[in-house]
Amino acid sequence: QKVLTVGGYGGSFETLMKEHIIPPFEKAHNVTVQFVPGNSTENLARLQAQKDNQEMDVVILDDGPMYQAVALGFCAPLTKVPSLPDIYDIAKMGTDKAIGIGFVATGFAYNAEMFKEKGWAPPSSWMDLADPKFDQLESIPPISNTYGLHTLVMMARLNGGSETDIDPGFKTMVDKVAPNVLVFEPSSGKMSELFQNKEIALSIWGSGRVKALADTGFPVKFAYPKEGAVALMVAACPVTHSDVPDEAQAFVDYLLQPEVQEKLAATNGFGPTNKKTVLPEALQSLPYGPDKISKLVAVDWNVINPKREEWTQRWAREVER
Amino acid sequence: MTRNGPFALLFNALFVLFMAAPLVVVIGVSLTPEGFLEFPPSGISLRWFRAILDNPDFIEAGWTSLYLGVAAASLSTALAVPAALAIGRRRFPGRDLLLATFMSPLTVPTIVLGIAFLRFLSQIGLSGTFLGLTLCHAVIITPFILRLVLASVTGLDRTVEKAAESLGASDFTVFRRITLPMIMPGVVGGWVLAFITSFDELTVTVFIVNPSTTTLPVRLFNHITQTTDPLVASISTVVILFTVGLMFVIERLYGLDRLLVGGEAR
Amino acid sequence: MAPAAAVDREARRRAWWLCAPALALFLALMVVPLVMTFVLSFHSFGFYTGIEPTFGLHNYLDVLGDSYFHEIFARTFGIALVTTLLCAAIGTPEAYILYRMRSRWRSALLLVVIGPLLISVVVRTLGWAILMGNRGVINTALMNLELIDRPIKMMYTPGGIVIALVHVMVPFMVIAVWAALHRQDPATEQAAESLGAGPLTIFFRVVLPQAMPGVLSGSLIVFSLSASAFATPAILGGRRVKVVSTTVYDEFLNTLNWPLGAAIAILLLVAVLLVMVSYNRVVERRFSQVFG
Amino acid sequence: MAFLELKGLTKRFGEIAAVENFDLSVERGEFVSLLGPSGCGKTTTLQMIAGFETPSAGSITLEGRDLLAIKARSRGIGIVFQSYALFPHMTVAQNVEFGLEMRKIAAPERRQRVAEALALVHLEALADRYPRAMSGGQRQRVALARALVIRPEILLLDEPLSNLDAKLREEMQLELRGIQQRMGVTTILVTHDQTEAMALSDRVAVMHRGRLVQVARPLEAYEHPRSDFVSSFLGKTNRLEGKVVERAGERAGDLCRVAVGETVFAAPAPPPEIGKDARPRVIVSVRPEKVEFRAAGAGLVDGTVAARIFLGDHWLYQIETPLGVLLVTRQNVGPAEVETGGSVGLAWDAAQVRLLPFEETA
Amino acid sequence: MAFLELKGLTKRFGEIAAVENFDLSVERGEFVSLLGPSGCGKTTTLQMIAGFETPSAGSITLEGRDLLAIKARSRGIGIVFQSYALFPHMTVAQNVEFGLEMRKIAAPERRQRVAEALALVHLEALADRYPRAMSGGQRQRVALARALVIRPEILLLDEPLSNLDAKLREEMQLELRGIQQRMGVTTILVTHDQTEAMALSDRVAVMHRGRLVQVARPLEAYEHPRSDFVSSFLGKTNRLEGKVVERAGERAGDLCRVAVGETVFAAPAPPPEIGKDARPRVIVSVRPEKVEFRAAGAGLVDGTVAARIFLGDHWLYQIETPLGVLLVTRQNVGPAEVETGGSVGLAWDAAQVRLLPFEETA
Ligand SMILES: Nc1ncnc2c1ncn2[C@@H]1O[C@H](COP(=O)(O)OP(=O)(O)OP(=O)(O)O)[C@@H](O)[C@H]1O
Ligand SMILES: Nc1ncnc2c1ncn2[C@@H]1O[C@H](COP(=O)(O)OP(=O)(O)OP(=O)(O)O)[C@@H](O)[C@H]1O
Ligand SMILES: NCCCCNCCCN
Ligand SMILES: [Mg+2]
Ligand SMILES: [Mg+2]
Repeated sequence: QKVLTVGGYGGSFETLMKEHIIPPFEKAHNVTVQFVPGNSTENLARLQAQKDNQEMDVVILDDGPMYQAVALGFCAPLTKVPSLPDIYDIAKMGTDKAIGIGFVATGFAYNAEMFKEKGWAPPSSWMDLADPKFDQLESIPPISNTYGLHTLVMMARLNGGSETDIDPGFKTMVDKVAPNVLVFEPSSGKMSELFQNKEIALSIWGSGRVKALADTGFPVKFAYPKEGAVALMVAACPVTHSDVPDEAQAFVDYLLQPEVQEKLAATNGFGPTNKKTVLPEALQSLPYGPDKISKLVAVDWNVINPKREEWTQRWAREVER
Repeated sequence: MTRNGPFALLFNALFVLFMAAPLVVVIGVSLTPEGFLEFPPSGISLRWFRAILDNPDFIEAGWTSLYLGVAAASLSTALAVPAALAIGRRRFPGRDLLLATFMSPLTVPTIVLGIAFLRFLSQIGLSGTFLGLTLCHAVIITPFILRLVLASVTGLDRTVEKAAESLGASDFTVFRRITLPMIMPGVVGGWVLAFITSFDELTVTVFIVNPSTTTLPVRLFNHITQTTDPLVASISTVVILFTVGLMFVIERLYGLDRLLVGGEAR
Repeated sequence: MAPAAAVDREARRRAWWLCAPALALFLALMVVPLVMTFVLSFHSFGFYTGIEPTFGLHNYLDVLGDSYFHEIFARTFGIALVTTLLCAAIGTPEAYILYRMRSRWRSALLLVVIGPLLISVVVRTLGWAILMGNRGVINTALMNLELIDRPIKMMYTPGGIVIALVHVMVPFMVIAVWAALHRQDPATEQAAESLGAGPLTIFFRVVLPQAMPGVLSGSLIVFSLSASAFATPAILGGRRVKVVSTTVYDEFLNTLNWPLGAAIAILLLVAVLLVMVSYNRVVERRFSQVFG
Repeated sequence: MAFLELKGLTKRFGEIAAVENFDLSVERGEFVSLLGPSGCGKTTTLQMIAGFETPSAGSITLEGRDLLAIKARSRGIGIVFQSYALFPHMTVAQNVEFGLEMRKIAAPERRQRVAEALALVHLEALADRYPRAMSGGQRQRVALARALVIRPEILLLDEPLSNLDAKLREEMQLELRGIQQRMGVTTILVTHDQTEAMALSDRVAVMHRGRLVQVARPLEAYEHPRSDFVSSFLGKTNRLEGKVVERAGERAGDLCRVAVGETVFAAPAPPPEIGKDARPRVIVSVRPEKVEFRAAGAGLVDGTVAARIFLGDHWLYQIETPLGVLLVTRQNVGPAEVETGGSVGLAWDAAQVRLLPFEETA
Repeated sequence: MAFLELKGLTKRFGEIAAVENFDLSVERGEFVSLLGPSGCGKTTTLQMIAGFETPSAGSITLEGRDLLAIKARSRGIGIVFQSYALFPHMTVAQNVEFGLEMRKIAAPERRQRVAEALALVHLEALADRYPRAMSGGQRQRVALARALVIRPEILLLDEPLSNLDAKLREEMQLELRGIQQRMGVTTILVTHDQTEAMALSDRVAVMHRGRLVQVARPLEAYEHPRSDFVSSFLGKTNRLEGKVVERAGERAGDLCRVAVGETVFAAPAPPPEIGKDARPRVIVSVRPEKVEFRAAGAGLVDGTVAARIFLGDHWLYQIETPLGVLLVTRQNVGPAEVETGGSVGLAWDAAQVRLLPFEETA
């Protein structure tokens, strides 16, 4: 029997895939689907390691790493994806080799109980990160993580810079934000642990993550910054040199089907990229529908990606000191 | 034997506290009735142990680790015993080099090894396969077995083998009937130690597994990089108990103190 | 009659044959991959081009000429050094205490000593994280006792890494010292006592000097393992407290600049080997006179 | 009152009594050997005197002072261990100096006393060697110098010679005795070698299963053993099971008659230990060197020479007799007295026969 | 042609010649001991016979067959090692049975022969014990049974008794000799204990620094040592450095005169090894048991009794004389002949004096 190997996030995403999304596909296409859990960077590294002998047939990454995967030639063109016309243009990523399967908003996660105890108002502006009252009570993912990169870009934009003029971003991060940061934590697991141990009260995080943690009963809440939450896309692509290319294309298409998109929304808090998806009332708060989607702030990956290595070096040397 | 003074006993108590603390904390956390990490636990509940049963992935990974440990430890033992016999009792050119090679996994940083394995295995198409994992683990755990077997080989009275030979036994008969039974405690001790090492290996393994060969430590690591909940603690507790159980086996078969002293013989 | 030389050759060949299977495994899975890594370290990398099989020393020059990496190497070796010293300071007396302990207790204690060695790093570090956090068990206890009013920061500091590393490494020290203690004649302690020495004098003047080779070889193991440790600094150090191995990990997994990562890894390997070899030299010179 | 006095000394390890109810008085300057088979409690006794084991019962006094109240390190006892227990990381001089340092003796005096001690054991030339680079006999002498330099009141020696080979052992025995006599230090030597004990000591204390069975001068112990065990342990003997058949008067020197099988011969009057039975069973012991050859028929018993074994300075004859195989030794002077296979008569002076309380086996 | 023949046997380890140019013929059924100090090459010689070391030169033949062409496991030689080398994981019976299994002997016969072998060494009752639960003497006998059960043509014993304590060693010596004689097996024993060698063997082969220095019957070797080394190694002797001052005729039995210091006395004619010098320097050796006491002034030399040491079956006297301290032994019969401090004369039969080629030290 054919085996289709899919790389994607671990944790609740993996559970959802294995329990609810993969089985119907296996039945319909008579294949066995293997799921390789790992965060975006790990799976990207895996693609590079196995360049000549790819193990994965489909990979699901954050948009930033996905741009890089495309650039490095790990992704095959989307040739047999009939749902393409139903997808928001913003989710098409300006390439025919990868496609967004969900929107996540990058914004604040905060411990509502701790905020109430201290009598603090919920965070509302990106610049709240610089508020001295959060000294050592913040965590921001590092630049290798998309949330961290978004933070840097937003800091640049709010302080007179932009993707093309990143210096003000670094300056603000180094001078005002970094001192408040307990740890630059890339791992979502550690991030939830930090919340649970009450080590931190506030972090920059994805709406999906916050939903997952809140679902355990922990009093964490997501807040949209008034300057706008940044759009983060979860993207998928078929991997080059697959031995089951048809199934790979079919799987990407499958991920874009409204019923699958709804499941992704319900469990992981991904806003649908397929316009035809209809969400129930309870999920309306997600990045959903043309209005909300258009309000999300987008970053320019075409500018960012070539600079990313340089920024990463600066981040390591200046911010993470 | 002289007894330790009160100062020594106090030192010892603090030492034990230090060594046991993180493990005790993990066991404590595993007993929480809550949905998140909490220490000391607000109550006692086996909820998170029951939860293990609801996570077949972990159980499956546990089995993989078990099979992998058995396969790697057995392979490595099969290779290390003859090598130990040669190195332990013969002087020959290249002996020190061989020994250094077999001990090198202890000195080469594990991260370097992990990456080297990953690249090499994917080149030869063994990446993520059980065979590939077994070979890599066999390399990593060889020093542990070799040290123990070497210790029992060097402690072995050669005249016993000469006696057997003088009675007409062929080389193979000497090995099977005399040498092997005599070094058996070292071999078994080495096997168990190697098994535990393989069973708990993370740094290298994380690079070279794939979903069908994910081991328990990798599964745990992946889990805590995504979410942290008391499930990690309860599974860890099971691992701790399992390891402690195995160490009792060593204590019975070989003696932990011999394991330590013997382990030092080169 | 078989001339002796032929027999020796035969014996040598047999020895090599016995080692051959293990050697084959090591050549295939240890030597070849390491050589591949070595070669990789001379290649170059571009964001859009990936790894290019050029051949140059630029990666090494980048690392050696950058104060950022100097700092990381310095921190790594600093952590390894402090860890080694603490392990010696804790492990040596503990080994002696164990050595003097009655055998029933000793078995139980050995279990405690080597336990951490055998339990997954994930589990151990999880425990330390719970203990050492700002709101962790230790800080909470200290604050409840009103010994401190602000938490002592242990997580994400080199100090926290050292504590957790000592925890994993101290068994190696205890093992090495314990073995050395077993090689010494217990009657030397009695001899010293009969000559009028008190317990501390016996320990420092008679036991410790004899156990010194054990302490030194233990230090070597602890140092090299600490210098290349990955999981503990990765989990307990956070992003700020970078050490060489976590940097290698970043280069491989985040930046994807493998050639640079390989160069750093090779430099780490070389540095560790250098320290070990020169240390061995010194130790051998110092002790060959006394212990044969 | 004696110099060193052990009274009712007992040491139990769990169930096992390693030493039981041990009484011994040692005079100042005396050389006493503790002698006995392996495991009889010799080392344990020494360790209690040294202070490394605490007695389960009993007392040890030195010139009337209670030694048990004093810590091992303050007892001022010199010890030489079987393994020598030299400090391997110190030179010979440093080894010897150690005890003086512990006594906070000033450096110039220390140096002088170390030099003296090394001279005593003829090791001046090796002061700066490490122990590892010395032979067994040399190490043994360093250990002795180290123990003696602190001018101990008592010197304890635990099988100091048993690691040496036969020839060296004999040399060291002479040296040891010479040094002990020159220093006049009270000495207790532990050994399981009866010749060594007899050669060196003023008195031997024979131990058996944790108990002291006889303390006496060597000649006395050899010639008048108090039990079958002592008799057999101290040198070769012809041990016969017999019966007193005719008791004479009870005064010492009175003769009685004993029967071994069919053979009846004279012996000194049975000692009091043998009891008052009319015809008590006894062990009859006659030393091989006390047996004389006679013409066949002219001795107390006849036999055939089963073997004649040359042992250098003496011959050992095994003679088959109705009493069993009897051993006879003869100093190697002139030609052998009897030939293998020949018939001889054996005789012995009645005064050389020893009657001992009956025991099943020695 | 001899049964076992070693010719020009040499073994070099790198530079060191452990055994050099060793010639020895052993008759069928003979018991020969290899005797010599530690490191002289005894074990190496035995290992070459057994097949565990390959000679660098020389030949070994058994009844004319070249033994070196045969592998150790096919030589059919029984060996008993100093450490016994019992198989610790097998019972006594299994240990003994092993060699028979290797010979593919059927089970019933095996059982019978094991039983016989165990009976021979009196261990029937312990057949199912494991070696660790046995005493040294018992283990030694298991090792012997295991070597003998295969009915070896040659039995090699490498210091089989040196781990036993004095008393047990003497017992085992008698037993070993008895068994060897009953079985009639050709035996080579390695030992460094001269008494043991003399007690057990038909001939002793004395080795020194890898070379065979004398092979002879024990009495011959003791009484007529060919060198200073052999003389000193085989038992105590009074070793004096002297000079031949008057040579008599060259026929055996002729007397000559030697001077040691001022003292001049008669001795047998110097042996040919001493050479043709007119007044050659020689080593004069007189055994302590050959020295007789005389009244002061009535002997060859006068002296004072420095010490009188009781050694059980004999006394050892140290007499200070102008020749140095002379040793005299006397069998322990009757009271001591001279008192410490007394003056005595010493004399010896000229025929008991041995003249040996001069060497700086033995
Ligand atoms: N620490 C101990 N625990 C238990 N039993 C002991 C201990 N030390 C000695 N014994 C036992 O006490 C008895 C006497 O031992 P000890 O060492 O005094 O004998 P020894 O006469 O010196 O023997 P050897 O000649 O073999 O040295 C032995 O049966 C021994 O097993
Ligand atoms: N394998 C070897 N390599 C190098 N030298 C050796 C080896 N075996 C023995 N020798 C040397 O050969 C010499 C003779 O050794 P051998 O063991 O035959 O002596 P031995 O007479 O049996 O002594 P001992 O009485 O101590 O057992 C010694 O100098 C020894 O060091
Ligand atoms: N539950 C999966 C959510 C995916 C969001 N992206 C995570 C980016 C961190 N690497
Ligand atoms: Mg003892
Ligand atoms: Mg030998």
